Amino acid sequence: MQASKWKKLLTVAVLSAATTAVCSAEEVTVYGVKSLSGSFASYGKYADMGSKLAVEDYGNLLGSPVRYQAIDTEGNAGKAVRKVQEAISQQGARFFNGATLSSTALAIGKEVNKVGGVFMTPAGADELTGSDCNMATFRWSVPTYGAIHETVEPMIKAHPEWKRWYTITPQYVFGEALLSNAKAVFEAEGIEHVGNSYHSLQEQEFSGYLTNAMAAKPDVLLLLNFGSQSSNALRQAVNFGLKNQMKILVAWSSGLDQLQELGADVAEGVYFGAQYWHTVDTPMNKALVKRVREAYDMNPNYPMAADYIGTTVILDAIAKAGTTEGAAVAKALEATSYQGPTGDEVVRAADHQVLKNYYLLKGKAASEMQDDDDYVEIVSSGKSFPDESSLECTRS
Amino acid sequence: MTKPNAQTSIFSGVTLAALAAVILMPLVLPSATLATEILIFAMAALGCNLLLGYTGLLSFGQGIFFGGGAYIASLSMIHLDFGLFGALVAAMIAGSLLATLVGALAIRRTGIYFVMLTLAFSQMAYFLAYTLSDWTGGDNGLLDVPRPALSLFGFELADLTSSYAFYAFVGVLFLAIFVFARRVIHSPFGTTLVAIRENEGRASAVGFSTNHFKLLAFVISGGITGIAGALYAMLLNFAPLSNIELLMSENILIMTIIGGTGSLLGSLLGAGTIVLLGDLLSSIWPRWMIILGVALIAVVLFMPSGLWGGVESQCKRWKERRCTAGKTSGKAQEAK
Amino acid sequence: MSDYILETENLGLRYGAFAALGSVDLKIRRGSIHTVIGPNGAGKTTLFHCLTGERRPSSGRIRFAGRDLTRQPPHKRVASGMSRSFQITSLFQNLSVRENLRLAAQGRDGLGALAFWYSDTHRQEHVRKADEVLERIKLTAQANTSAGDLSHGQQRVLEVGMALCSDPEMLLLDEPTSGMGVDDIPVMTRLISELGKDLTVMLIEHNMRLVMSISDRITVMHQGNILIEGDPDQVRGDERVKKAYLGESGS
Amino acid sequence: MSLYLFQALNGIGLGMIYFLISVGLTIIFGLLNFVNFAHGAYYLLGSYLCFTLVSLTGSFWLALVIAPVVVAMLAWVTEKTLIRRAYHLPHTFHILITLGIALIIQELSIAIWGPIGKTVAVPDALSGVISIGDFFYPKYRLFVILFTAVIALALWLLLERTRFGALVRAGSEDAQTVSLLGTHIHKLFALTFALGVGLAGLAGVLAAPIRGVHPFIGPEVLGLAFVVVVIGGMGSFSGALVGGLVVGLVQSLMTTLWPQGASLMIYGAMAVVILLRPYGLFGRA
Repeated sequence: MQASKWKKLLTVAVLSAATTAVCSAEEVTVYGVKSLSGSFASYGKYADMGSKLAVEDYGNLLGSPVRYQAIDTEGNAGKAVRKVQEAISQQGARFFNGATLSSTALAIGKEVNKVGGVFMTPAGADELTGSDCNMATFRWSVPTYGAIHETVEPMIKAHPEWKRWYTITPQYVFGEALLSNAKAVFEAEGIEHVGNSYHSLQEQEFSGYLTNAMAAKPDVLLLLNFGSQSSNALRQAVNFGLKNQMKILVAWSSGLDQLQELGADVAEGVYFGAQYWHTVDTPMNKALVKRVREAYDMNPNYPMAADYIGTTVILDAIAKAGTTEGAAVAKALEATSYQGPTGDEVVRAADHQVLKNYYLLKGKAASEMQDDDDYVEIVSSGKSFPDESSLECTRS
Repeated sequence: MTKPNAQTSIFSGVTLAALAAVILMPLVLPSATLATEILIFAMAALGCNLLLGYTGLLSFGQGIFFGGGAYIASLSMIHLDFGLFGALVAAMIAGSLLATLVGALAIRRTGIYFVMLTLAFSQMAYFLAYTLSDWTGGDNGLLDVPRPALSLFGFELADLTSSYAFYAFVGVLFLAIFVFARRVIHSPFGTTLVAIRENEGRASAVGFSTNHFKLLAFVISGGITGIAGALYAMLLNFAPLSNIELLMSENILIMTIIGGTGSLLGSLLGAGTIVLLGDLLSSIWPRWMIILGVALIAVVLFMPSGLWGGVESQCKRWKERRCTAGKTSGKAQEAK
Repeated sequence: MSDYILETENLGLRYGAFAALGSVDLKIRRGSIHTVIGPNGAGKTTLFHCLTGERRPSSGRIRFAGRDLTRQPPHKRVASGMSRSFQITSLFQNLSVRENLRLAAQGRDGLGALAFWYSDTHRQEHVRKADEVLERIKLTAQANTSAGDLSHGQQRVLEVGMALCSDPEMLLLDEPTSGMGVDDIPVMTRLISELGKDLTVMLIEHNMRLVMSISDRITVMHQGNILIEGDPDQVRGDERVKKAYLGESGS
Repeated sequence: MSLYLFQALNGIGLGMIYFLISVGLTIIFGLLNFVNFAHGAYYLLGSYLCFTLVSLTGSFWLALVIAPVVVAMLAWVTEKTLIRRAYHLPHTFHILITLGIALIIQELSIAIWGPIGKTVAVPDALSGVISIGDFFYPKYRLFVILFTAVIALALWLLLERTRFGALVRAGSEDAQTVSLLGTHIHKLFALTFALGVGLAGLAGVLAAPIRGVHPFIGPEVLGLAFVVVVIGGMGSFSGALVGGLVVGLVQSLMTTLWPQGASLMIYGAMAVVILLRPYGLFGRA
């Protein structure tokens, strides 16, 4: 029994020595919180590529090269938080970027804030810059408010005849947020909200909800779910021939990766809301697309672009502050404006929300596509954010 | 599965080995938080082992108790200002109560139907937690969970903010639970559990009302797992919904089985292996779970008594070889 | 106190139209060795299962030591003083012989064994009981062997020993020699007749030589009912019994 | 009213796919007394193979034939090399070894096909809808209902009218008997495992144009199959059919009546069935 114990301890010791040897950081290190393994791998892989590229491109900062280290969340919020804690306490990590899941982003924001670091995330939860906002947390993605306003409103403006809308909503915090925003827009625009179906977090079969939607005879079907749920809801809607009966809007799509998954046949004629699209005509985006094609031989998708710019912005703020002291960097980041992939982007000081464009896209027919990734045309874009006076964020 | 009759004192070799592991882990691992995570899951595996290893009950419901403990501890600290021990006791009671509920229904069936029942309850608990988002935070998780200071009768003894201080606290608690679990398995109750695992019909025939025993095993297992859940919430300052997912139950089971069912040190070894495997491999290769899959298959085919069983039999063989080398050569090695 | 320790009254068990047990009135005298025999399908095992509580009879009553235990679950019958062995050896295979017996002795505690806060060695009486039974069944030398590693004959003996540990008033043995080699049977015969001196033994058995040599009383069952009952000589000479067994290859 | 009719039709379509997934699980359990936690992973594999075959050949029909056969062959190999060696172990180890296989299949799928999901187009002949009164119903889903019904019938004939079926049924009653009959029990087990898993692969192919292909679908499918099998009764063919239809209908109707509770309801129903009818609606002791 004694011998076995030593054998075990020895293996543990060897394994851990190997990991501790890696870290001794004087230089600036940005930590990328990415879901590389586990059930959100589709997102984390490209997010990781984005951050990596940003660090590579940045070169020197405060006199030495910038380092990048990925933290794999294993698709699990608990693991992610624990690993972030470890990076903070063992390696003095202060600068974080990433996190796909809202729960992961919220909890990491709290941890980073405790040590006065900076955390830039593209996650979806409005609480990040709302009720759970803090000094450390910054958010690149447009909140649900903007996602609804920049998709529903332009559609109504362009087609006043689309008067009856039906919604399908996942019943959890994020879905509710989209729905309440949609309801507000419907009311303001005099739209008839002819019905809503809630579904659960794990639902993948939408035929029942689609039938309910058909029965209500709407002009537009608004899907308020995201990821594989919105993909399946859309696929099944197309199966049911809903495209011939009504318009369909996926308010919170993930952009290119989702369209690649769906394919042109499904996407044709469908409206999508998106945080980013690679054909956006801005100087920075053109450079980014060129760079990504060089480096990875592909067009940048949303996770890649978001974490590329998220990482770059943190590095810029460090340069501006001239120090790696977290609080100073956070201060430097507040109220900066810069050229991002979506054009002029501004970090709002009040809630640390990045003010940027949100896009309304419309699926092209396969025959009209110029290249493999040319799934959509950009219908409109714009910035919509809740008023500074109505912010829920109360940061001391 | 040989049970030494005399060696049931608290300070036996097994307990000392656990003590040594608790002391050495933070020294050799990259961080105290990692070591803490291992101990927390070792606790959960210990709870699972009481059911699986000692009673023969394969429960997919361990996540219910883990998640339940995490939620109740968090809520009692956030809304009722419970202190450290108050929250832990609340979590233990919550775990036990949930286990009573799940256990009382599930033990009415045996074999694969028992397993399926625990699976169904696990899914139900998950959907319930996610529906009660006003309390649990739903998909966003329960945030701002405090980690109270260690205090007794109003006197603050130690601040647990530092990861090493918290590790020390969890370590002491782990050892206490470890000793308690050893006491349980060597008690009349624990030996009866083994009898039920070995042959339920006979256990009933010699006079044990087996359902009462299974239920108490559930209650104790639930209590321990609830405490583990509470500590996890305190470690993370956060109680994510994933605590109560089926995947959590599955992970706890895998740790228990890989480590070795029916041995308490096996649970520690299993939790350590799985947590470290994830921690080390995931940063090297995103598809590391292939290795986990291969490991699971290998354990079934080559090491059905788990890593600890493998270690033990290696030791035995080694010892025997040393003994027999002196006297007569050979034959004893064939002993299984 | 009645002369009879166990009485059944109109005991029956039906599965739909089929009556596995018709209507059985069985009386077992205190201190006797009472054997139930009969051809296959006669209802012996069903009767046995009703007595041990594995099956709940659809009609009739069982009285044991003056108490009605028709509806008692198996584990409670142990506390009433009834103990059983299994036809198919049913031991705690991976545990030592002594631990098997100790656990069987612990069974008497019933819910008292739920105690999880003290060590099992605190209850020395169970260990003593186990050692006492070890002596009695002559397995002391094998005390630390795993039950699964015993020879088949030894396992059958241990099977009976397990039933002894609860200090029963009455022992129910389900084919104690089942599967035993010829050499081992005398050991079992001796053990049972010795037990018969202290307690009531009821057994189901196929081995006629054993039955005839040790039984005080024999009940012959046929098609779910009692055919006749009497002492070995009466049964041996009875024509109806021979007829009932005729279908079977003369056991 | 017609809404409910429509939902019922939907439920039947869904139920038939659930039947296909579950019947394999149930046959395997019945004969081999083996719980296959990798069932959902083989379904996943069926879906991915369908995707690859459709993108290579452009023919869904080819995929419909080839993909399940390939999955069945893989299952046969796994049975020969791994599963067989775990039969004698308790259920715990069945679960563990198949969990391991499921993990490997899932992660390899990501490694091969990437983490982003895939879409399989509905075959041209079946694209579009037919109208039923006010409503439209996808031709493809109708096809799935009819096709699965044919498969169910064929399967029933296979199990009831052939020597193979007789052996499977006899073996489900008592594995000893079959070996006494002089049949190669190993061969029978391997074939049955391949058949059961092949059916999961077929379900994966049929579902691909509806659900798309996503690497993490396995556990969800497995969970549903368990619910169906437990409700219907482990090892029972008719149980899988009725259980599948019941779950499909309940799920479909619940989306109209109480959407949020649909999942809760299904697992709740499963628990109630086990508690009230221990061996399911059609199961034997």
